[in-house]
Amino acid sequence: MISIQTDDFDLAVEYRHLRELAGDTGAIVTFTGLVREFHEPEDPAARPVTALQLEHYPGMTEKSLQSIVDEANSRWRLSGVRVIHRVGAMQPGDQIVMVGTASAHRQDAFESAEYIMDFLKSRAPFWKKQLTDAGSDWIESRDADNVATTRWQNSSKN
Amino acid sequence: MISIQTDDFDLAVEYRHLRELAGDTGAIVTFTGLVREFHEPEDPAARPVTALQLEHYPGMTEKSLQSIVDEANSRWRLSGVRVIHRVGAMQPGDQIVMVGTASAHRQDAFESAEYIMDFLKSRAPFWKKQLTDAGSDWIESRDADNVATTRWQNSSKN
Amino acid sequence: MLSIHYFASIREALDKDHEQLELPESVASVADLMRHLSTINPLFKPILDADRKVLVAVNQTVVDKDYRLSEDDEVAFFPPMTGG
Amino acid sequence: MLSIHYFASIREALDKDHEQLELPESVASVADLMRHLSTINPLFKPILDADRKVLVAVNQTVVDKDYRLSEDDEVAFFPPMTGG
Repeated sequence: MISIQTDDFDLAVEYRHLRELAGDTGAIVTFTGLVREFHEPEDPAARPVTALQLEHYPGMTEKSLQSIVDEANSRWRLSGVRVIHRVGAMQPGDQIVMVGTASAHRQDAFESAEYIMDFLKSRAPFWKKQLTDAGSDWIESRDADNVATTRWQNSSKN
Repeated sequence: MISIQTDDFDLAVEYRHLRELAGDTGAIVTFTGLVREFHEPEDPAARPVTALQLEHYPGMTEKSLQSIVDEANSRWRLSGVRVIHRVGAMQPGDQIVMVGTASAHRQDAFESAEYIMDFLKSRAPFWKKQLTDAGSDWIESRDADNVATTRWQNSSKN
Repeated sequence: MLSIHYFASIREALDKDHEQLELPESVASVADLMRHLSTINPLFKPILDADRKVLVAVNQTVVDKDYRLSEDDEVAFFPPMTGG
Repeated sequence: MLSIHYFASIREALDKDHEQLELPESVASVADLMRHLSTINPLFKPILDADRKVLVAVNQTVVDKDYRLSEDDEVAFFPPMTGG
């Protein structure tokens, strides 16, 4: 199940749902992304982020996430997948995103969660704008995120 | 922090602790292992597990887990690591193990959690005995688990 | 009628998030449309000239610049995505 | 005095989890100790003869069979580990 929402989410509730799903689940992996105070801590001129604004493309965002989840379901044997992505205004430390996967086997749960996050980062229409005391700017896509998806091209699991 | 315990654990509590740790955490990964009803579902003669008994080597188990966590901390930049492994009697659906990792970057959080699970599976002194209506037997180590650790030999991250 | 959407930094640069446009005869591909928009809106030109990357989606799927447009397509322009 | 621990299926086969043993003069390595134990305890022989793998830890670290034992070592015998 996929949700795009302004509200915060509760990992415990989502974990409980994944655990209650039918199937002989042996492994549940959750990934949670939090708003960082320093997006590029290596930059000595970086200033602490005071707020983050998350924009999306209603309709296309849901479609993109669904096709990423569908592809994960075709590559790995999963008993459950949960994706929540928040939009709107957030602050450092806030939860932005969660991906949860349940499977009989740990490798399937781990790989599918990583796969979904890799594609969600650079293939789903979300954009982040950060506010610091020096003003506001759009966060640029990281090269590392753009290449992260390429590692899945030659590794169909089954 | 590492715990070997007979009691169940609460993922929500562990997640909250990882989130509250100092450091500009951007990513938290949790892995939870559950007791499966069929350890080898491919085996047509397999019978449903009614109970699982988990034995360990007090002292050595803690040492083994600590050295696995120490190695993970030296390979990846982590702001927090949590490992809980239960021992004693459990039933299908029960939580056996959890690994939680927190980091500035998602790749570090994912890889370190997988690393810890791979080594925990075949290098920490735990043994599982399963009960079915046909009797009890010790679960044999899976070849896949024994080779899973080899993939980390040539991939020091930093 | 084309429906055109702008997001994030591009939306801000154009100071609009959406417009409707009769598909001109001269416009066949996405690249044609981008040239056309630059002609009719001076704010659009620096967006295309800049070395920053502009992505285009048609009917909510990312497409190449040589994608052929149809009447009633939903077109969107946006910078590289930064989810997660 | 060697302190010897047995776990899991090996503990069950021997029907004991622990014993103390004066290190015999003939025993230098772990392999020597295994031969010695087989001699003094008939239950031990099938464990070593079986094609199942037996792991050995000395002072809570897994070692090879040619590891040299010292007086007061803590030795443990167990099957391959199955955590998680």
